[in-house]
Amino acid sequence: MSGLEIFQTWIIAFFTLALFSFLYKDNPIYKLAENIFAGLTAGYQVGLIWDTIIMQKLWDPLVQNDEWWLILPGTLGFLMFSRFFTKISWLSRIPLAVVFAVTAGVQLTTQLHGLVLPQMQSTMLSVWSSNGFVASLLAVVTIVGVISTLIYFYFSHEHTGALGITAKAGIWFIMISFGAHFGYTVMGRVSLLIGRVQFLVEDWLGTFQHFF
Amino acid sequence: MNFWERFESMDRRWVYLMVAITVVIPFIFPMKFPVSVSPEARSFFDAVDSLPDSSVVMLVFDYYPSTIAECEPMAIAGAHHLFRKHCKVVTLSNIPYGAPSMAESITRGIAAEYGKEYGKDFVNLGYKYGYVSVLKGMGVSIESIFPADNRGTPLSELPLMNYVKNYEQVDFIFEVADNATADFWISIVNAGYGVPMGVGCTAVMAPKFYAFLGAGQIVGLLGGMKGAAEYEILLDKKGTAFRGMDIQSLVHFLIIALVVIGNVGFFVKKRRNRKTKS
Amino acid sequence: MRTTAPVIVAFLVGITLVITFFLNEKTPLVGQLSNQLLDWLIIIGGFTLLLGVVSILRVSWQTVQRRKEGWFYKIATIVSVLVMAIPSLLPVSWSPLFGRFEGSIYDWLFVNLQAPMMATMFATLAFYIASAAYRAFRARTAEATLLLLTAVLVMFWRVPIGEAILNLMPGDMPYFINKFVMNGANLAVQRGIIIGAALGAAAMSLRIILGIERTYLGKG
Amino acid sequence: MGQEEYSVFRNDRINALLAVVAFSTAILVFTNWAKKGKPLFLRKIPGLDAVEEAVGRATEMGRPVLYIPGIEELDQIETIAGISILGRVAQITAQYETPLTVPVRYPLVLAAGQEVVQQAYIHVGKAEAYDKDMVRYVAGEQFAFAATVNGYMMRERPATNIYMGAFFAESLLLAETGNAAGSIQIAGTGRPEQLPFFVAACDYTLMGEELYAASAYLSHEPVMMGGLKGQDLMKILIVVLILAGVIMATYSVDIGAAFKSWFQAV
Repeated sequence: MSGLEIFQTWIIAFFTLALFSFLYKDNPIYKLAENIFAGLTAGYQVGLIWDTIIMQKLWDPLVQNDEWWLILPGTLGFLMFSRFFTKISWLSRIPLAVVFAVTAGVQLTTQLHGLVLPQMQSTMLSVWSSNGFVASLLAVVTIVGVISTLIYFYFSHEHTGALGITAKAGIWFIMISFGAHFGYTVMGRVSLLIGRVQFLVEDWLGTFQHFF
Repeated sequence: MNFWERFESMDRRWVYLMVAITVVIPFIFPMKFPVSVSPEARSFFDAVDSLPDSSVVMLVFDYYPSTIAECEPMAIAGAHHLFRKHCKVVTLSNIPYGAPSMAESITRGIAAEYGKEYGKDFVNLGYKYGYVSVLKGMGVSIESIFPADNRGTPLSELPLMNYVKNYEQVDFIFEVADNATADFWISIVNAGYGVPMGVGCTAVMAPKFYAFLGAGQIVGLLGGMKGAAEYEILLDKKGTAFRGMDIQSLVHFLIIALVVIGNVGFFVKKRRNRKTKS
Repeated sequence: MRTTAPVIVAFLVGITLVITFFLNEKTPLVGQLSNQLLDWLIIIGGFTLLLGVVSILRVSWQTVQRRKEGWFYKIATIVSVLVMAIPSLLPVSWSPLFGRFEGSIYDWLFVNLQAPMMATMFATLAFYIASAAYRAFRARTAEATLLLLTAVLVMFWRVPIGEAILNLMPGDMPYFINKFVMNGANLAVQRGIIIGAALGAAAMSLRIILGIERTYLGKG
Repeated sequence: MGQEEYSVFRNDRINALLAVVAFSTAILVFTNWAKKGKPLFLRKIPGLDAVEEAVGRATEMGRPVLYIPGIEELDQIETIAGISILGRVAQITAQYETPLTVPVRYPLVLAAGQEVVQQAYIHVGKAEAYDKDMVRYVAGEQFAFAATVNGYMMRERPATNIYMGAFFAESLLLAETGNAAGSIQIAGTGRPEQLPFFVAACDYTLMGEELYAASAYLSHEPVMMGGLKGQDLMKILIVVLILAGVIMATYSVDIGAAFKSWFQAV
């Protein structure tokens, strides 16, 4: 392990422990690390955006293959900075409109075509499944689960009578699903801690053998 | 204050200490418990394994550095599997907080192990803002969205990209994600262009993707560190994920115990209040 | 003018993308037109991210200037932004320390500072989950009880030791959990939520395109 | 590129076209009715009454209300719903002149938030009580944001924390600290990942689409009401179609397969 690697491992360990120190108490070292972190995250974007968007998507095509019409999105992009001056901040509304309209234009179709249709289609299961009792039982659970969840999120009628019963079944299904979600999420969070502890124990403590 | 009240009002930093100790124990006493492989991970592995040689696969780094422990082992295992199968790998990322740097270093590092040549066997397209635009735009032409690769080399100078024009030349999408970008890959790319797709995601997101797996919109699912460990087992290349599973078990038991004890205390107190009231 | 212009722009852009979805992208004009609009989002979006960086610099600078509480830390934020951003903008030809790739300050700071710190921030959640599991997650209602029981069962099933114990019990518990909990009840609920959320997102998209929804423009 | 035979119109996507047309008609018809003031029924959402009670609690205790409109960009549907609910909450805090703090993570959300809060204060005739810094830009990255807001919670100890919008892993960080600070917490998010924790740690949770229904219920705003009613109609249509598909699939595999093929996404 070269001197530089040991130095780097200690730097990473310092900031890792600085951020973990928040668990004990909010302290100046944590605040410093947190602010450095916020700055680095913002700084990272400058390098990335300048290179991959401003240059690659705007400047180079404009200058090299004279795609002159790119002046339009470029100017609209600059108009976003009008937000810093209240008097003319309304100028940023047009670029805003483009940003949201593109997302909306794509989503209006793909949400229905790419999500609703396939999910509906795959719920049209036969209750008498050809491959046995378990498959049939699973089909019933799936069909009832999907319909009762949809009914739970139905707002145009008070949840009474048949609708009420379906919605009640819906909340029971939802709680099972949320329970599964809870279990998976605990696993996810623990894994992220394991990642850091693996670093501290294996890499950082590993450097101590060079000193003793 | 009886036992329960004192126990409940215990400073939560004692709980933090318990977690810290539990996580370190397996490093001192490693216990090698077998990791079972789920059907979802196996179907993911089989889908990639059945790809013919030199088929084009998009390995997508849609995760933040915050979930490296769960997502990186999946990306690494994926890269190994794809290069071992001599697939042509196109990597890209829709996350501006570091994913392009991770895609660059991981893919180049593993490609070197298999003697793969940049531009011919693998290309890193880098990052562009607005995954809706990137995903939809690549359906028409990848070059119109990514005029150059992550390092600024125009796509026309990369032999692989002269062949891969849009999704028609892409045989599989290996999406590693820790956020909703994966949903857009499904609704825009899989549904719109029919490209078969497998998703490796954090454990937090995995339950949602059973719905897509059941509908056949994705062919495989890796859920969290356990999903990564399963893929590592199938690939016979045990890495960080596999080693983490022992610690996972212990901390789960600690948290289960805490939930149980917390609720027992809750019920004891409730019954006591009811007794004092009646 | 302040509202009609953006609304007209939103309508034209939105409707074009909706129509091109139903047209064959191989027809000469269709593919180029929709990709051109997608490019505009990428370019303008790039500026919005830069806007965010300028905003954080401005807010931090104001805090320092007015010696507001914690102004000292904001100096660290400003310095970090500059130390990360400036070298990455300088051409690699001048020195390997510049640019965004191996050997650059930008890459070094990312690998050794930004990534580990971001991973650590997330890792702290494991501690919070443990303390929340112990103090906040109560079986207050029947539904919450069902949630917690399923959670404990799934947490048991998802780890090697837990699964080994489950296998000792009669019947094939792991198979049951995978089949009826994850691929049964959970799958069904997720499907219901996906359909509902997709309808919600489509409705919001429709309102943005038709100019009915203007909150993003700042209309209350 | 050879001139292979293809039709300009994607007739393999007619099912999607029908879906978009039916959906848009439903939404627009209901929105029109709502605008004309036709009475449209919406069931009561318990979580929302709590929002108004909780802000009232903050007024009595003279402690601030903390409102977080999610941590996503303004182009996310949940953030827009979060902002419109903020408008309503701001009207209440304006009436009682309760201190309101709205930390945000993106400049666009900052701009929209400031505008919506200012409009609320003007609407209630308290324009002078409005202060631009009520809505403040805290930090870009998700966790720097959560840590800073946690610091605020422990210092200011707001009486009420309201989280409405898109939340991710940091939701537990916020809810846990809010618990420790003794605040009443009401949450609403569209993404199911965070709901188990909000359900377990908060006093009220708006689940999934209830967040969108909340902005309609609160504001009785015709556009949102119309949208919601239109979506409800679609849900009923979807349930009926699924049941039809199930009956046909059970009755005969071929008829079931034929019916299902109409819903194939290409």
